[in-house]
Amino acid sequence: MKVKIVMSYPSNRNRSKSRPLLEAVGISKNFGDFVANDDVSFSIHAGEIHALLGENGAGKSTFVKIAYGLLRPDIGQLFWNGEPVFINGPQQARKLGIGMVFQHFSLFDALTVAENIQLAMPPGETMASLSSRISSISKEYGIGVDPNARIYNLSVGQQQRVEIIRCLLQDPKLLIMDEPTSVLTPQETEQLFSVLRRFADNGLAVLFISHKLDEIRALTSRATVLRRGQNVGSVAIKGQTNSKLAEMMIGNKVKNVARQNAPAKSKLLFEVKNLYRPKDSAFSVTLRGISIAANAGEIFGIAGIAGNGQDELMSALIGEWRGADSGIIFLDGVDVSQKNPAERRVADMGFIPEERNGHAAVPSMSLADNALLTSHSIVELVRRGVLDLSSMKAKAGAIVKDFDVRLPVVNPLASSLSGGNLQKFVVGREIIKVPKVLIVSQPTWGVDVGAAVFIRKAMLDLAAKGSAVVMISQDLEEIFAISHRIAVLHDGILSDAKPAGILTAEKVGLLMGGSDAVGGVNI
Amino acid sequence: MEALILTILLTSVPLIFAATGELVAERSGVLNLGVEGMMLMGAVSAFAATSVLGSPYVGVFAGAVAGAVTAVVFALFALGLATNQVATGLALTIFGSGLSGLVGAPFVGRTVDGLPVFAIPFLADIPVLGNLLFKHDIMAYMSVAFLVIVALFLNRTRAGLVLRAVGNNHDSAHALGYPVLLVRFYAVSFGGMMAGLGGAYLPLVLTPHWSEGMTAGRGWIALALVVFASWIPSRILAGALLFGGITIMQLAGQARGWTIPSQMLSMMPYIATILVLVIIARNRRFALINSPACLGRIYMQNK
Amino acid sequence: MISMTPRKDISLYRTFLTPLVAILLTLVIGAAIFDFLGFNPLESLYHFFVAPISRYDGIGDLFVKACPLIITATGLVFCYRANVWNIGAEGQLVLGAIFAGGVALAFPDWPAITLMPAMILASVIGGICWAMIPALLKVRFNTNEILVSLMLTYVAALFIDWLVRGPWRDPMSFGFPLTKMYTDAALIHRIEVPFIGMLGQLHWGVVGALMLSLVGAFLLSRTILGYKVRVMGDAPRAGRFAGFNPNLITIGVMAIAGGAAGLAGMIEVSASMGQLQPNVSFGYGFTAIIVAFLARLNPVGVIFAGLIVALAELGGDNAQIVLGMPKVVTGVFKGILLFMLLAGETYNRYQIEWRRVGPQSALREQ
Amino acid sequence: EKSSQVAEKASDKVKVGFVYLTTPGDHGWTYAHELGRQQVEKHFGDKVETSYVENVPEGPDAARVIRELAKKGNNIIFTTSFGYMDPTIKVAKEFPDVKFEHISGYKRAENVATGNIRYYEGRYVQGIVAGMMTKSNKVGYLASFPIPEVIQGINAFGLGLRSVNPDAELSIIWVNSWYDPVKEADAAKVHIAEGADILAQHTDSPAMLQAAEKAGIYGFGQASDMKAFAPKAQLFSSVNNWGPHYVNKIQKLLDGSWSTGDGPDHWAGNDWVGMADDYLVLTSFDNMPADVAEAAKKAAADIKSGKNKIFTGPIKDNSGTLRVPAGKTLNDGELFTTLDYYVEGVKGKIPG
Ligand SMILES: Nc1ncnc2c1ncn2[C@@H]1O[C@H](COP(=O)(O)OP(=O)(O)OP(=O)(O)O)[C@@H](O)[C@H]1O
Ligand SMILES: Nc1ncnc2c1ncn2[C@@H]1O[C@H](COP(=O)(O)OP(=O)(O)OP(=O)(O)O)[C@@H](O)[C@H]1O
Ligand SMILES: [Mg+2]
Ligand SMILES: [Mg+2]
Repeated sequence: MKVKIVMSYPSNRNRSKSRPLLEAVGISKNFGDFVANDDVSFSIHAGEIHALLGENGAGKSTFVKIAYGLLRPDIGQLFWNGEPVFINGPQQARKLGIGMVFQHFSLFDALTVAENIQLAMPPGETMASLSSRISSISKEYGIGVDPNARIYNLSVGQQQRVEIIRCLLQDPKLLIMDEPTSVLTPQETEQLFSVLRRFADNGLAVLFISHKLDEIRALTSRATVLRRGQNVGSVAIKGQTNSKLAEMMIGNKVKNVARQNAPAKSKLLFEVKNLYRPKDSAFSVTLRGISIAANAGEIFGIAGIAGNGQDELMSALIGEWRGADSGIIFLDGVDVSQKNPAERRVADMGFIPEERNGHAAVPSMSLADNALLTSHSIVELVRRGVLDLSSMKAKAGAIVKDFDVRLPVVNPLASSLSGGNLQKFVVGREIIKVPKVLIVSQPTWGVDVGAAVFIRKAMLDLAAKGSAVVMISQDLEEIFAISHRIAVLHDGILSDAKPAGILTAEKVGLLMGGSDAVGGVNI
Repeated sequence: MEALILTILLTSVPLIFAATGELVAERSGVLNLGVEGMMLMGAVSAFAATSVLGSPYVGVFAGAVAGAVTAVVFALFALGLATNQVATGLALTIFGSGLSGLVGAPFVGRTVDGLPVFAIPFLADIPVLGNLLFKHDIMAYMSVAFLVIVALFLNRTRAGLVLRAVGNNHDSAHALGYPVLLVRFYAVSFGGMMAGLGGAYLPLVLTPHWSEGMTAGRGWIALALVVFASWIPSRILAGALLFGGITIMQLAGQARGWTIPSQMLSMMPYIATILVLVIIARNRRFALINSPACLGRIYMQNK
Repeated sequence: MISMTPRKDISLYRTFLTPLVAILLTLVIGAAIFDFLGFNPLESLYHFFVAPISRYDGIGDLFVKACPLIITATGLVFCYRANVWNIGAEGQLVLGAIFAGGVALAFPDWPAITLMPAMILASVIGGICWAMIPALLKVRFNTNEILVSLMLTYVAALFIDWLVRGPWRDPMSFGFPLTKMYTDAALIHRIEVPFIGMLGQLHWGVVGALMLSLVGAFLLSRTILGYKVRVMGDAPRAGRFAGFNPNLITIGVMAIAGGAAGLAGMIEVSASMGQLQPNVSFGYGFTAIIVAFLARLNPVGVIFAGLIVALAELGGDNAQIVLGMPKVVTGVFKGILLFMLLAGETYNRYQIEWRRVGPQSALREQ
Repeated sequence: EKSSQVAEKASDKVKVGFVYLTTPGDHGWTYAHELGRQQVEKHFGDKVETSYVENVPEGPDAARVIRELAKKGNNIIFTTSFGYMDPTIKVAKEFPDVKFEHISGYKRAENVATGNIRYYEGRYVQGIVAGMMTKSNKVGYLASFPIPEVIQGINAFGLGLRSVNPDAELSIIWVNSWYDPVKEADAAKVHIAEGADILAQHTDSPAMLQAAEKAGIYGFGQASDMKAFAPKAQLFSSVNNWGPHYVNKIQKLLDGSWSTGDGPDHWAGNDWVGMADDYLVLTSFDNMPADVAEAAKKAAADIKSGKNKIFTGPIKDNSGTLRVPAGKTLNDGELFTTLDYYVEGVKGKIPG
């Protein structure tokens, strides 16, 4: 029997020598023949804000799902206040006092806010009493939502609030948050953090998962790092640098990418003139008068919080959505407004949408088939309508080799790749074509540090070769790291672009939050 | 006219049963195209049980059980093994038609005493209305009662909320700890029971016989009705009466010597369904709130 | 607790093995049913599956019976691959028969060399027209094609019924619901096989069916058209991203399925009936759905699947003649076969294992 | 294979095959044929060996099944539904040594004979009973398909009805099926709702009679005696009695005198026979006053004796046009080719 117990050192903030609130011993979990959690031991004390770190697929979500009773460990034991517990399901977890906000929301869009919350409450409470409790807790923490609104009418940020209120209403002793900040503005993030700090001051515990190391250092006191399903240690945050944490996560030193200065006077390659797109459903955003001008050799960053029109803008740029008018989108002077995605690729554009599974790639098809997805209009892989299977394989092989995609089997189904590896394939598939203009959205969303660095470097290299890159990202760190010019998308309006060097995170954050949205930023 | 309306009411009863059941299954996110097969199994079992045991009430029970058991076969494959729901539903219809024929072979040509009429005291004496509404067999009352119960269940109870939640987003329901497959299993079984009752109504009330394939497409009409009703229970009643009305009026028209070809009249319910499908499909907001977003989507339990 | 994990690849040997195992299981269950019904299981299986093809002409009849199924299912494969749930092939088949019949009846003087192509074209157009109703409604209004195509099946059946009883009825048929007999030029003839002679009723339509399946297989797996269909079915958003027009693909696959079904209707009438009558299809459109799934949505598989289902039908008749077994057994058989195949499909795509329930196994020895 | 061939040679039995449209059950069209087959077995005993195939759809499957029966060594094959006509002719060409008997069609060949029953004779008697019994003067009729034998039946009923009751009206509902109990029950209920107090049918299930029984009115059974289903409602049934026909034809085959016959009078076949030869049998007249029963018996006797040929002029159609002048009687051919109208007293118009 092999039980590894990691000693936990009480943090500065929490001096009590008491038993941990939640302790996990020797947790292992396999999916098929894949080991997602390998002998993980872990503990968290009352009053502590504890970070869980790790690359994509390191097993963070798996671990917290076990703690919440959604998954059963193959081996291992959980202790709650020192007592061994078997958590059979979320209901029981909630009864114990564990609340969870999921990485992917767990809301029902056809139902109202109150109904959504009711579903997570023990039965018996009337709707009226629940509604009033919702109002009072919204007031207490300063996060308001209308209990009668239906979820599909809410913005992503508001949906996040519903998730959080739903958790707080349960009076949890331990709050688990799986990447809660990915959809929030810096200001909203700060607001959330103050809620969590108040929470911890009341003697409750928070387990916080994020890829954003700055946030982790700002909020948490201790961090446990998972690597390939194993616990590689718990550390006090104080005195750690981002690069040290990253090194723990991926096991070797991370080289940061450096942005080159964009060529001073270069050719205008990609231009959007006054793009207008009416909303097509209750929960989409109207794009108003969007203009973009990206030069050769430049990365044009578009910051903004999710749900402010990114999806609408991206599909308009790809050509999945086309308005009635011509003269809106130009590639190197050629009007492509009425061209569909395949025709735009022929005109030498490349696209990387945010969602890899089912959008950028077909999960149920092999990589060779997926290689064809964005090059079928560029004849080399298709002859007179007939597929050239061997060229398709060769093409996929080249992408895999050049972009360091790690495969479980030869020519696997796209679904069998981990998120980061599939993202490298999807990015590689476009960059290898060296398009004149590359449009990307969230290129490193949910991708771990190592892969993110690789992908950012590939985009910078492409720009250095004279292409124009338009990057939509909600990750400010990423925007600042590689963009030459930055504009902010808020409520369907794009601010004027400014050189990255003269902008500050605060200023961009304010723009993202909606103040002073239309141009005229006073820097 | 009164007698004609009465006939329309009776013709509608099996549709109300089957469509109400299917509505519950669909609200939980499961598209079971095997209604016809389940109805046939219900019909043959009800008839056989009544014929052998002598009591039509036993027949009602047998029909319900047979429908539910047939639905469980569907559930085992479509839920347990996550098979394609459309194909599984079709398989169920083929299987149910064949099996009901096999089970029913010895009963072809026999007859039974159907369900007696049970007049509700006092109410039945109201002129006109009393005859139309309160002098029926027990199953006719049951069909409406079930419809009301299902409407209340879905909108007023927590279990109903959970069922709708499962149909709206099974991943979220799972994350909150609700047993998606179990909820769906119950919903599908209930749908089967109701289809079985709808089938049982044919030999127990409409005509005391068993013949192969005697449901003659009513299962498919029930499926259309659920869409017609846009997943709202109360509209099932209106829809069933409309469908039943067209069926009967087409016959009455002939009796009155209308010269429209009977085939054209027989087409009416099908064409009407298509029109309704188009009309409701155009109202997106409405569809979003009422149509189960996970309808027909495969959910896999992974623990 | 049952647990399913997606497989990382689709293996070739599993692709071939699972249908075989499914068929075997069906036979075992079938034998049990025969036994239960009081028939000798082995003898029954023999008369069901061996006797019908133990003669040359039986083999010919097998292909004839499979012919409309193979053609229709080949078309349906395209629909289902694209995630378009056309279950109204039965009606499309009827419309094909009507259109071809209209041509045959309107131009009785034409020679085969012009009449045949005209009928083929008409049947394909007829099937396509009928399939376009659900397709266009889906594209335009987002209606559910399952229900629309199904409803139209009933409309088609009533329509041909009206035609052959009304306007198209042969005045010399004394009121019987039949059109005039087709002229010889409108008939599909039997095949004279070298050395063997006539193989039962084997006709040229069968050759057409086999070729159609092979062409279908090539289109689906090796051409950009098939690729579009597959992408659109597996991940519609990725299809739009690739620049494929989802509406065109919906319309395209519906046209392929409708056209094929229509052709099947024409062949069935011209090869076997020689005139229109109220019943031109006997559930071929529905049985073809089973065939498509049995073939695991692969056009070449459709040939084998069509033959297997046809064999079950022939066997059903034979077992009835020889053993007095009720005809409905065939339906039960088909149902079970489809269930088994669907289960096999799950096995093919997912790694299935039983796990012991619960954390009781915690802290188990390693 | 071999042993069965040997067996075939060894026996000098006549093998007889039957093709049925549905499962025989215990009432209706196919059941009547099944009774005929049983009568054949009883009559010939060891000299014949019979077999049947049920549920054979009217299409290419029929040809295959008939061919299969021929291959299995049957000497004479009865195909018992109209839709088997062309398949029978087609297969018969391939088996010149086998005799075929098609029921209810009109196409013949060297080795294909046809046969049918004069159902309309019974319906004339039904019309008389209905005309005398109806109080509402509304009579409902369920019809299957508008083919000659059904039109003949409707018109014969109408003639009988009007012969005793000039105010009575017959309304027709086409069910478009031979056997669909639910739809037949619905149609019967509609007739009742529309005021009919007597029902008749040219469809095969007892559903209509049961509906009549429930509503407390009267009706006529069809093809086989349906009294068991509706003891209080059945006035009488016209029963198809195929046994004599089958026995007759098989006997002729044994004698070597089997022939197809031909000639202009044989529209419905070599054997178009009716009440005179007991091929159509009326069951006992129940649930009716004595005078009505008397009138019915007299009408039946007149038909049997040939005194009443039913379709004898003057006959007007339901728009009042004189179709058959006084004194003229429609011959068999005309019964098939000229009856494209309803006679007086029948509402509506023949569909199609
Ligand atoms: N239900 C599942 N079935 C099979 N494999 C799974 C399942 N869930 C997770 N995995 C595997 O386990 C690995 C760990 O997943 P997990 O979601 O815990 O990672 P994570 O650390 O949360 O990553 P991320 O940072 O991307 O959220 C995944 O890469 C995947 O390979
Ligand atoms: N529910 C599931 N069932 C089976 N396999 C799963 C499941 N969820 C994830 N996987 C497998 O896990 C791997 C990737 O999972 P996952 O999406 O968690 O990766 P990731 O690195 O976290 O990427 P992402 O950031 O996109 O979430 C793939 O092999 C996928 O097949
Ligand atoms: Mg993940
Ligand atoms: Mg995660």
